[in-house]
Amino acid sequence: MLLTGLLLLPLIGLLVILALPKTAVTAIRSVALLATGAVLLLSILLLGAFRSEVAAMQFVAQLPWIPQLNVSYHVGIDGISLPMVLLTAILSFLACLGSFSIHERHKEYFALYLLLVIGMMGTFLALDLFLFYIFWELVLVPMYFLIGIWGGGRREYSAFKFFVYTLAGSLAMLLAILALYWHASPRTFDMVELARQGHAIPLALQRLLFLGFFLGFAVKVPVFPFHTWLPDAHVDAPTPGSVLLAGVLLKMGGYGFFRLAYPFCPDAAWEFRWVLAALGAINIVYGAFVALAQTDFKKLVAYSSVSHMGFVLLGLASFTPEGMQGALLQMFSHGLLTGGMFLLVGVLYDRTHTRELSAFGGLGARVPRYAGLLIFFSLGSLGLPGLSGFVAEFLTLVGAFQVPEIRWPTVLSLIGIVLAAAYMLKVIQLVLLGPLNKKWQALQDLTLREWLSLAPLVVLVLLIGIYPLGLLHVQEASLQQLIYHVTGR
Amino acid sequence: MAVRTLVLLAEALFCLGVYGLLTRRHAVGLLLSIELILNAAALNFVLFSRVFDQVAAQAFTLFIIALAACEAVVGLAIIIRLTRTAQTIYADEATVLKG
Amino acid sequence: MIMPQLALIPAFPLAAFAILILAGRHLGRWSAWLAIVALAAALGLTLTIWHAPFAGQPLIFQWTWLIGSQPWLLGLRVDGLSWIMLVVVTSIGSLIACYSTGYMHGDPRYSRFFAYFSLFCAAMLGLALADNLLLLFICWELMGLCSYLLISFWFEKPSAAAAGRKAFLTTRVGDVGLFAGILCLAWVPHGSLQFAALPVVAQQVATPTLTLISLLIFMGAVGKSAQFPLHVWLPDAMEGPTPVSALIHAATMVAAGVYLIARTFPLFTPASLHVVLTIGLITHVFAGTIALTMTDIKRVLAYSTLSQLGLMVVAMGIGAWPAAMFHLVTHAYFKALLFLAAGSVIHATHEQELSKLGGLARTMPITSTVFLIASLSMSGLVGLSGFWSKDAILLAARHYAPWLFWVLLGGAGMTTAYIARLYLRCFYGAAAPHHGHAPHESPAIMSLPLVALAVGAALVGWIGSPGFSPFFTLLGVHEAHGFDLPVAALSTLALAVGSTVAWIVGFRRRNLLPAFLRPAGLALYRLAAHKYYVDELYQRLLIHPVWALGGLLSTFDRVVVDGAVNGSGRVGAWASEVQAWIDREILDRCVNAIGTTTRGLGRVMRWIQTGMVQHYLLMAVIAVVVLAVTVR
Amino acid sequence: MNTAAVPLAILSALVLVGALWVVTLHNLFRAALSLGLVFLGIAGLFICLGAEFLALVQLLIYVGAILVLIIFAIMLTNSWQRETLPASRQRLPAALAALALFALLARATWVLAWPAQIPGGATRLKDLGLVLVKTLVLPFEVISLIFVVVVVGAIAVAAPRKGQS
Repeated sequence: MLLTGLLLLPLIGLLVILALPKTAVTAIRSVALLATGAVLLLSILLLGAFRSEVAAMQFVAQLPWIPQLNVSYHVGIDGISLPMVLLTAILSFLACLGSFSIHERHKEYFALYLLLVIGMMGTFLALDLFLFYIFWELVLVPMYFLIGIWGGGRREYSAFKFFVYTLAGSLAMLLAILALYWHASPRTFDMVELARQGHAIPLALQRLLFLGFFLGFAVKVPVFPFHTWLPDAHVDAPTPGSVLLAGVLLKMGGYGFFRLAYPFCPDAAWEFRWVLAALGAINIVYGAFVALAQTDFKKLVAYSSVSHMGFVLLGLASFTPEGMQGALLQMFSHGLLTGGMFLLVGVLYDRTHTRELSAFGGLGARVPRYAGLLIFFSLGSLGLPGLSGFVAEFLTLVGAFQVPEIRWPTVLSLIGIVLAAAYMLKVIQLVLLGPLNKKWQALQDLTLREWLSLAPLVVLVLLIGIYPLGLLHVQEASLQQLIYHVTGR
Repeated sequence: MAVRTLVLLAEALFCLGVYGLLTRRHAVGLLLSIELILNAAALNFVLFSRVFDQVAAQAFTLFIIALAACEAVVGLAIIIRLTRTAQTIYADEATVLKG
Repeated sequence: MIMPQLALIPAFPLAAFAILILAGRHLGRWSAWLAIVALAAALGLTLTIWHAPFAGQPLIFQWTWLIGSQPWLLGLRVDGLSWIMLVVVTSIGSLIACYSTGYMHGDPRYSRFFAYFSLFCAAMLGLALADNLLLLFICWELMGLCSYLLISFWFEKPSAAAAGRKAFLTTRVGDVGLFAGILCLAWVPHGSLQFAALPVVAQQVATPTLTLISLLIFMGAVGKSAQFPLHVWLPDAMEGPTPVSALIHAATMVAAGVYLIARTFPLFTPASLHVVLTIGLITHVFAGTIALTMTDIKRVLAYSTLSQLGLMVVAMGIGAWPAAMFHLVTHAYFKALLFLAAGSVIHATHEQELSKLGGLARTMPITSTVFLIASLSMSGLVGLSGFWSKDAILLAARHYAPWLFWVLLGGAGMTTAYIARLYLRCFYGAAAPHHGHAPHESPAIMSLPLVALAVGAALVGWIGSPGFSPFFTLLGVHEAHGFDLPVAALSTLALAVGSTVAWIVGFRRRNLLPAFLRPAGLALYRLAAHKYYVDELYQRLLIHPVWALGGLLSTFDRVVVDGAVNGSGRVGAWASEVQAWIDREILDRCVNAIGTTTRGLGRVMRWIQTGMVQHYLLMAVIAVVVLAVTVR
Repeated sequence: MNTAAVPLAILSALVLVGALWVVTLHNLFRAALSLGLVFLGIAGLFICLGAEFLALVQLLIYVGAILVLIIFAIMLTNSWQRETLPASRQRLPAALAALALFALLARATWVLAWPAQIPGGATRLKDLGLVLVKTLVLPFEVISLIFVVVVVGAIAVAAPRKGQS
């Protein structure tokens, strides 16, 4: 019931917005904010009611939908999806607050926005592959319009690239899903049931299935060399779009590995772990190097996402409790940190209408609060202990390092840590330090609304950095079960 | 004989109503034709109520009269509306439905 | 003994940081006092638990931080070693904080300075208290952050901003080594991150692995303590405010590397100790020579710090870790004092070029006196702190290898030479012309800490002097070395020679070299004055290539990877062009035929669809009739 | 031909003629008046069939209310001033269709066996009332609901919109 509420609340908000006249901007904004706020509240309730010692699905709701195909409306959460649901709820609320700077076509914007929220939530809640695929694809449509209509720069190109690229990946996934469906006996889209049959699938088929899933998720994560849609989409998306894109959409890829690829083709996943680790290391180092060379603020943050998501792959490849915990935590932490970074870029862009790093300089003296937050999130991104990024990266690396097969990729990815510091300090230096650029003499510091949309992220990043146990306990049981499922250990 | 005659009378009334409905160009004319059709039905109801000794049929006549009143009111409202907006009261000049 | 209140020691400055960062703007000058009180409270708390370390019973407080296949504990631990560090950090820290209230007076980011200062102290105290490598690493990184923030404190100056970044990145290279060491240590069989477990680990693990681990850990120390290959950041770090240089870049943080080696000393194998010794020796000599040529007060002191840290690392390398720790403590006092006195000079004259200073002994008597005390202490005048600690190292070196003893003795002479040169040129000779007001003694709030530190710099060595050595008791070492007269005599001789040379060459500007050696001497001087071109070398060999690689990969990303995507898009577009032709020319014809037919039908139907209700009605009636007739 | 058939025949003729006028007269006002004639005839027939109450209602509502309403509408829309209406273009097909329909219905009626005489007697008003509130209570209520809807709807449709005079 609670989970259905997570889907229904934004839907109700969407319907109300559709019924409101175009000109009632304040009402539209408040309805969207209320809907996402209610989702946030509900997900916090969920966290309170969640029993972390249970590895199985909780709050399950199941209704037959297309009985002829054995398709049902089937939702539930476990320790793997709960953090993602929380992340989605938090970021959609904060990005909704950040959406107040949208100046045109409010009604369409917020309607699409809520549709996006439904899609993201549904992806993390669905326990039926059919439903999962619908939600997965549902996300694309509003995001396409958000980038294409409210974006900047080459927005049509970027939106189209994003759409086609992701869709192409999803098709591979769809093939895998259908193959799974035909292979299962009795035919079913039930993810729990399919996971139970995972080991029964012949290895050759598992490899193919894994490849299909991999392509679908690799585009989303994104994994090198499928990442080039990401900088374009990020740069041209409106700020809230970038926040959700980096904060949630990328996580859908990582989540896919946890929820689909690993349970359904466990033996293939075990076999391919070194590939994942190698790609993860490449992501980390390559993304960091490319980020180092960027001159556009948003592009730099986008490539830093590529680098950071590499840790997710590395952790996933380890099949150790530490590594998997780290990978999942990295997804959560990266969502918070990059969300904050993009919000900050957006704040600056709203005021100056440029994202060229070299156009700034010395803002630290003019806008101290902004500077403080930018430094905070940069430090989080470069993995400063005490903030969430460090915990996640530490766990990932510790977990990956103990597996002999993937030790060298792990060692390689240590370079990424130095490079992360290099590009993040470059940002700080170019934007905040040095003599003040005369052009920005009258720059305004953070407004209350911007401050409100960032403060919760700061608190969460600190909280996870200092006391990660809370979240780790939530994830532990389900991850242990997953590891046991795949490795038998 | 009388029963059959009266039934035939009602049928004639009905067909005249249909004819009016098809030919009247004035909207009020249409309304008049519809009243004819309704009255034909009412006549039949009363006749059969007597023939088959069913009181309920008469009740239905009452309903018909009531509905006729309703229909007249709504029809007239529409006509007044039409004269105001479309500046026409001729049914075949209001061709919004034309494909 | 379990004591949760241990957490309070770093918590005081941490709380001060939190308050200052959030509400510092409204506190004004009270922000300084908040920081001082917090540090003083930490000092007080440290002093109240003195009995436990002396009794050899460590105080411990542990909690679970992470979970995985095993719980990852963090913990605090007070034993002799950490207690010493705590006392050093809190005492020097609070004195420097007092001093800073005067030095930073009127700065627009006054409270921000004390916020960072408090955070640094919290991190340093946490590092000293850490009972395992993980917490140590966390605090280690936080210190690096504070160092970065404080070096770049006056970030409007591009050089300060660049220096901060350089410091952070250079130390980060070392930190990655330390991190890798931690990873290895966590997953070797029987591995553990707890310091208490390290001796056991050292027995269980194979020697090559152990060498690797210890060298990786040493890499962290090299970065933080600015040892030879990674030393380049420390001189640049002098861009920060002088109290920061005193606390972080002289007394405490840079010494953390030495502390780390002392903590993990059981892991070091003979092979890795050789590396440690080599690195330390190179740094000691090489930084000393550079210090002889520098003309900026703070840079002389910075290279002097490098050299002294090198000396400590040498002591570590020969296995004399208690002596190294001893030197760490005495060095903390006298070097902090030197920096603060230099800061006092800079504060008074707004000048830090040696050529523009001189004759300050008359106008700044207190500063001049304490500077002399600190210099003599560092040079190792018998009875002062520096003497005792340097003596301990020299003794150990003599036991290790005679050649090392002589090299270190030469180093001691060099130390005296550069500090005497600095002192003489700064405080004696002709007074340099000053713009504006004449130099004056610093206010009491700055000079009182100077005096207090001077007492420390003079006397703190006595805790490790032969015959009375609570210091070594604290470290649990009982092989107290005796007083060795020849060593003491030789080191005094080195002091005398060094100061004489400084007087003649450095102060009176006489060239003592014979004529035929002068070109060589000049070349050597140039080499040292340019810091052996290490910065330039790194720029060429490391930094440029990394940036170039970034640019290259970025282009690769845009042209090749994205090009492949767009290319496949283009191929798809081309294929669809072909298909479009087929569609247009063949399929469309068929479709169009259907379309035309439909349209014709539609035209007929359109005639029927008049839109007139009566028309439709007529149709309906006819239809009814037709149906009634036909359908039976 | 018995005596009872005489009023029936007269009334029938009245109704037929009236109806013919209603659909054929060009002057709408006169057509409306002819409709009154039809109503009167029907009411007479009701009396002959022993449904006096219904006859009364027929007179009251149809003649008294609906017809008056229609005449008002004709006057309001000024239609009565136009003496002749342009003839409809589908009079012939409509007449043919209507005749065909009548032929169809008449044929169906003709072949059925009808009782020779209309049974005598009158409906008791009490029975009618009982039927209304017992067996047919639901349609009765629905009708009342429809009234409300009609009233509201008529006002909404006919009321002048904002911006219109």
